Amino acid sequence: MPVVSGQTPILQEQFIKAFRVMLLARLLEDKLASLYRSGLIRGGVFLGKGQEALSVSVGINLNKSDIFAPLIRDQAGRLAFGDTVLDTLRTYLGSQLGSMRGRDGNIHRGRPREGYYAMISHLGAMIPAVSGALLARRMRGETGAVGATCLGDGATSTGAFHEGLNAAAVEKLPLVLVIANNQYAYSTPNTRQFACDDLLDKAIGYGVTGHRADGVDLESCLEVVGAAIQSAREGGGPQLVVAKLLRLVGHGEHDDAHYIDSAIKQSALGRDCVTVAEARILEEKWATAEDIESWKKSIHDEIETTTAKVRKEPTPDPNEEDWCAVSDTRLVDNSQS
Amino acid sequence: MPVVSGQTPILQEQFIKAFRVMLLARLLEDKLASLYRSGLIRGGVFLGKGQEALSVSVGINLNKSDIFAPLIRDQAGRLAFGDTVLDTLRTYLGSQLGSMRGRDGNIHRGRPREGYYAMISHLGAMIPAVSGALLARRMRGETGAVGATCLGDGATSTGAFHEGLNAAAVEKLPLVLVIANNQYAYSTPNTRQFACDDLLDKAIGYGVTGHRADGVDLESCLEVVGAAIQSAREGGGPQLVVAKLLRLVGHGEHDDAHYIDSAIKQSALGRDCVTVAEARILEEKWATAEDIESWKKSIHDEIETTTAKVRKEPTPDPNEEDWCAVSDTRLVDNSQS
Amino acid sequence: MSGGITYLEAIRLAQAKVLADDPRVFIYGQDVGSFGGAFKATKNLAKEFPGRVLDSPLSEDAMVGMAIGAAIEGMRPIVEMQFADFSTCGFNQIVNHAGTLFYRTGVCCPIVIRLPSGGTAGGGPFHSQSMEALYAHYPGLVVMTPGTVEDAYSMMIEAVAIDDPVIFCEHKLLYNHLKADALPSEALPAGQAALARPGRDATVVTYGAMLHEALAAAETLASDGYEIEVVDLRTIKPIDTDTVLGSVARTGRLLCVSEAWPWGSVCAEVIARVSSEGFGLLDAPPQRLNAKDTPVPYHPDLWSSHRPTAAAVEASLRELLRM
Amino acid sequence: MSGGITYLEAIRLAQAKVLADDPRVFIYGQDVGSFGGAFKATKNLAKEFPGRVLDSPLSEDAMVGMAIGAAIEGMRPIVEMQFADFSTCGFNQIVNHAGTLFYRTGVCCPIVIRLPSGGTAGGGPFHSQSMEALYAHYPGLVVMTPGTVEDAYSMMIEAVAIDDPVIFCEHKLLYNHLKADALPSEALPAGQAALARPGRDATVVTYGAMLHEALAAAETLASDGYEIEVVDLRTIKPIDTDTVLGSVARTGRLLCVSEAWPWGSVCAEVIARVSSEGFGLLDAPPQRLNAKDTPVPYHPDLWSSHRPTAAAVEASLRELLRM
Ligand SMILES: Cc1ncc(C[n+]2csc(CCOP(=O)(O)OP(=O)(O)O)c2C)c(N)n1
Ligand SMILES: Cc1ncc(C[n+]2csc(CCOP(=O)(O)OP(=O)(O)O)c2C)c(N)n1
Ligand SMILES: [Mg+2]
Ligand SMILES: [Mg+2]
Repeated sequence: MPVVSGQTPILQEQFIKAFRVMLLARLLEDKLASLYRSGLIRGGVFLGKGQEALSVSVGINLNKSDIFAPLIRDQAGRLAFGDTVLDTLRTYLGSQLGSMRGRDGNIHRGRPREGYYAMISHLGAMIPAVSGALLARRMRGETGAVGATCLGDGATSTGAFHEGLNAAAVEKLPLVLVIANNQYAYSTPNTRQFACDDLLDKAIGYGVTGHRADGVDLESCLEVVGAAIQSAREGGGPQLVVAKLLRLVGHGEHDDAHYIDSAIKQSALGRDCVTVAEARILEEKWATAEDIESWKKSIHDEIETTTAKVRKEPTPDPNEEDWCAVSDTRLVDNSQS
Repeated sequence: MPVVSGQTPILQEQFIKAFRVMLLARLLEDKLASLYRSGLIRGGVFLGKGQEALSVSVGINLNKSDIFAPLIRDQAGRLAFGDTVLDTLRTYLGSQLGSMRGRDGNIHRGRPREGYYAMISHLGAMIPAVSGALLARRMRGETGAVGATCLGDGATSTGAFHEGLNAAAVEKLPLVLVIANNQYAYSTPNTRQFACDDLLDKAIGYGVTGHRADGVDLESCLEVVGAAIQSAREGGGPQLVVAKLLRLVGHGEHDDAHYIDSAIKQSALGRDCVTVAEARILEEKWATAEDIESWKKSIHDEIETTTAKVRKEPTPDPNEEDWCAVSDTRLVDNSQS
Repeated sequence: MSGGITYLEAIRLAQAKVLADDPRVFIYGQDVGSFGGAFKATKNLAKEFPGRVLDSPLSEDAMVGMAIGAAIEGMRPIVEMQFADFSTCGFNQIVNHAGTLFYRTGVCCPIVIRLPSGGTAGGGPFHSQSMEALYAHYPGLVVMTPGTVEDAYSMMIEAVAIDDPVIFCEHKLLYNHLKADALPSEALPAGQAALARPGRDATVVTYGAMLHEALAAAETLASDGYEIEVVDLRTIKPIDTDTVLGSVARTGRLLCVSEAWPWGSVCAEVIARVSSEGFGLLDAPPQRLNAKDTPVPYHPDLWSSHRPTAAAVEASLRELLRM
Repeated sequence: MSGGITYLEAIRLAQAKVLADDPRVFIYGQDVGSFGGAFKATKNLAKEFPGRVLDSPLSEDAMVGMAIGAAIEGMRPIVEMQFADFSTCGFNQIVNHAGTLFYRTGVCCPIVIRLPSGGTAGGGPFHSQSMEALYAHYPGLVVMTPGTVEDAYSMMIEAVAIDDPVIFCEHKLLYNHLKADALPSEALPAGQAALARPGRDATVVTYGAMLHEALAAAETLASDGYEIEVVDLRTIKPIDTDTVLGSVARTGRLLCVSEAWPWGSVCAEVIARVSSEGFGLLDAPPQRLNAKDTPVPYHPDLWSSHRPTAAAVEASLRELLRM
């Protein structure tokens, strides 16, 4: 199966737009890291540093009417799809006003009604959910929508990945599966995770189209992911995108990632996609260093103001909690716990 | 990944030996079917009619010290690996003297201590078990053994298949996975089961060697499966064998298989591997029609005598049953049920 | 048990009705399409409702995951497991995705998962399981266990109407043996237990196929002058504790019967509730009767000793009545 | 809780000991190798025991399936789930393959599956679950729930020695907080409960992290002159019913406490047994205290109301003592 390489020429506007979302994600995650270090965020903090180019390319190429199920490292994709600094901070800081109301946190946030699905931790599980949503749309005669979800190299070893992608392929659903092969699953290297030469080799076995992107090059990501989403939209069935890159942080903020091979860090994979994109902008003279500084400044200000605001917001009150896991109150089990 | 085509010339002896096991399996299954029809077998009866050539090729190419986890349609492979007419009938007829002692039945029989694993119904589940056994052998420094297990086209859609084959590939274990693509999973055709052109296309995605056999041609099956087992034995890692064929009976004896496309029945896939092998033997003058008749006769006699014997054997006595699911009697739960 | 409509046919007709009445409903599962399902519970539905009864790949995890996504989009999928036993392969999606969606996100997950449950002669360890207690333990799921033809029909219709995930445990032993003259026009709502037989000497709380073993035992004991009350839970999550307590208040004696394994079964839960909340109502120790704590054996002679039978229920009741 | 050896270190040392003593033992799981595991329960073991502590792919079903095959071949694998919650993805192999092997074939399945269990502040719905009741419901599995550093050590060693599959539920909250001065040289055998605190006014039956909430509550009530007996089950399948009954015989009052969801939990099972087998011993209705019947909430303030705490145990006990 041929590896499709995108045709559409990257527009300066799209590059800049994507870059600014990457900056927002990067600075927001820096803030989350510092809030975590100062003990203001409880539970884990899992960041996508180094994966912004690929992630933003997914969110930015989707329409509001599409479906997006982001995963662990998709702060950039989330923001591009419509998630906000406000709701991100509310969820991490456990504000009662956040979309998860303190019931779930961090990367598990979402607004399913708006097509922005809230991941469960069990990796691979969102693939069939997005596929089922697309099946539903088709049954109702709604066409033109696509569903995208992201995955890591480790998650390709789950049965959920296999069953979900296969079922989507059988139904020829407009599913775009974007795999960020950041070389490790927590501490486990690719060599202990799979034996194929390239994760893209899996495409043919599912009868889906495979696409390769350069995970540290924003232009490549925008182009390849854009092409994949386009083919899905046009009825090409499931599309598998694989990009190699490196996460430039620990698995979570508790992890120093000492296990990452320094040779890989020194390699092309180890480049920071934000720095690379910034250099490209300056080189192309699409913006000046001053422009970029001012963007960072305004992003910084937005994050600081929002953080201050959210930190004053109420946290969930257990006494107000209805402790009800079903929506139909007639069906609440009356066991005394 | 190149499809390995075996090198060893098929010997008349091996062909005849395999053919006689196929005859034994065929006539034994005919007997099981009639016992089922006359109500003497309780529960389901699932036969491998039409799949004997592929199945026997697995069992016959394994050594006693190897591991074999047969599946639904492997009566021939089981007999070739050392299962007996006696234990088969004991298990189907629920004799207390059978290896499963009436606790489990039919295709779920086995003697794990002898490397002959007893399948659980959940498809795909035996793949990691055989792999783990091979891992154990390697850890103990025991080399040269291989493990084989069989699977249908439908079972390739399970998460267990994916996780099991991937884990075996990562460990480069001597696992031989033989897929009998009989075009249907119960009533579900390949078109509703997977979207790749050929199940062999999955091999590259796992980084394992793929082999294609003609499921109705005994020579092809013996040669290809033999080669696959040989490469596994020599350290080539997991081997995936795919053969197309057709089951010439219902999914179970309760099923008339009306859903099977008559075009497929008429096609080359619809040929009966036993008839084809018999014709080949006569054409090659490896044996005469009289020889074959006498083989059938003695097989028939063995089956009849054994059936008569087993029908007189005791069935399990619930009052003798210890109702103990753990081996350590100190750890039996004393709840009164 | 005269009459013409079987328990299985009631389930098929209920699915036909919801497909006809509600465009959001579709059926997804192995061999449910033109083949009509392993037990024929969807016979002819694919023809009657083109494009709405879909054969799935052999992928329980994906089957449930797909249903969840469709439900988020406003559909009302019914997933058929070929046997309840195979739902272990879709377990994660059921308990961790369907079961948590509403609590976490406020979005409902109206899916129905049909589990052909329970033992049959020769079924063996992997085609006989009663998994209701597993699903009841997890929050966020409704677990139905119809024991009559009427309930099989009305509860299936209600299961599809409910906005929460429903685990629908239908008993294979009742599929073709249990018959009714007509389908019900009205029914008790989900979550309410039924008084299957009134009595005053002892209460048997049960559900599913065991309902009929209990009724048979009650009939036998009636000839000895004992009046046994039989409560059919119908839904085991939630449990209608009030009806159970009401019955025990009348009889003072409780026997709970379930085909499931003992540890943590419906029997344990019901006895715990009655002991905690109705301790004073009990004139004798509450008793339970479950299957043996081993895999369900293949051989019919072993199986019939593994599961509670009318004879076993009768024996337990006589013991309870002596206490 | 002075002293130096943590609950987590005890588990690590126990694994080091069995690796050293028994060549059949190996460890398989995600990141358990040179990284030493998500919680560091296998720290340095890969270096100390080359080739016997293996990183697995992200595949719970395969992890357990591989362990079963290795066990059939005579090995003693220890499988580490990164969190108990993810064992749902290996559920089928655990309950249907490991749990049935001995009964069906007569071949033992000596595997240990380590489940980092229970809630921690900020853990949320998928990193906080207590799954012991699920595994206890299925036949063929032994389920251990150590609540002390000493038991974490001795029960892990015994788990590996046992010829049957053992689900080893270790509580994450105790990993680093709970400390002991020394490792035990001897211990109660598996299947026996321990009298964690003697008393005469009421019995609290519990296990795992809840043991410490119960002991704290008992301590508080002691200052009011109440003598609360605390029974630590240690193993929840099998349950040491005799020890529980013995304690209830002394106190006449029972409160069962578990961090798991209520329906079908250890509390339900224990109360059902005491009510059935020790009805006459009870001077008051047996009571239970479980987590709320919802997913485990992420926010620490919600979480601390979702799970039973010492304060909640104390309140329940005061109520029970008034009955
Ligand atoms: C089924 C399952 N098993 C284990 C985990 C625990 N876990 C969380 S993230 C992670 C590593 C994921 O690696 P990868 O898929 O490569 O994504 P990455 O973290 O590298 O972005 C693991 C093992 C999980 N979330 N789900
Ligand atoms: C996990 C699981 N789901 C469902 C079933 C029920 N089932 C038994 S055989 C079968 C069809 C298998 O088809 P295939 O793998 O092609 O093997 P074949 O029967 O064609 O030899 C199904 C669905 C099962 N055994 N396991
Ligand atoms: Mg990764
Ligand atoms: Mg098939």
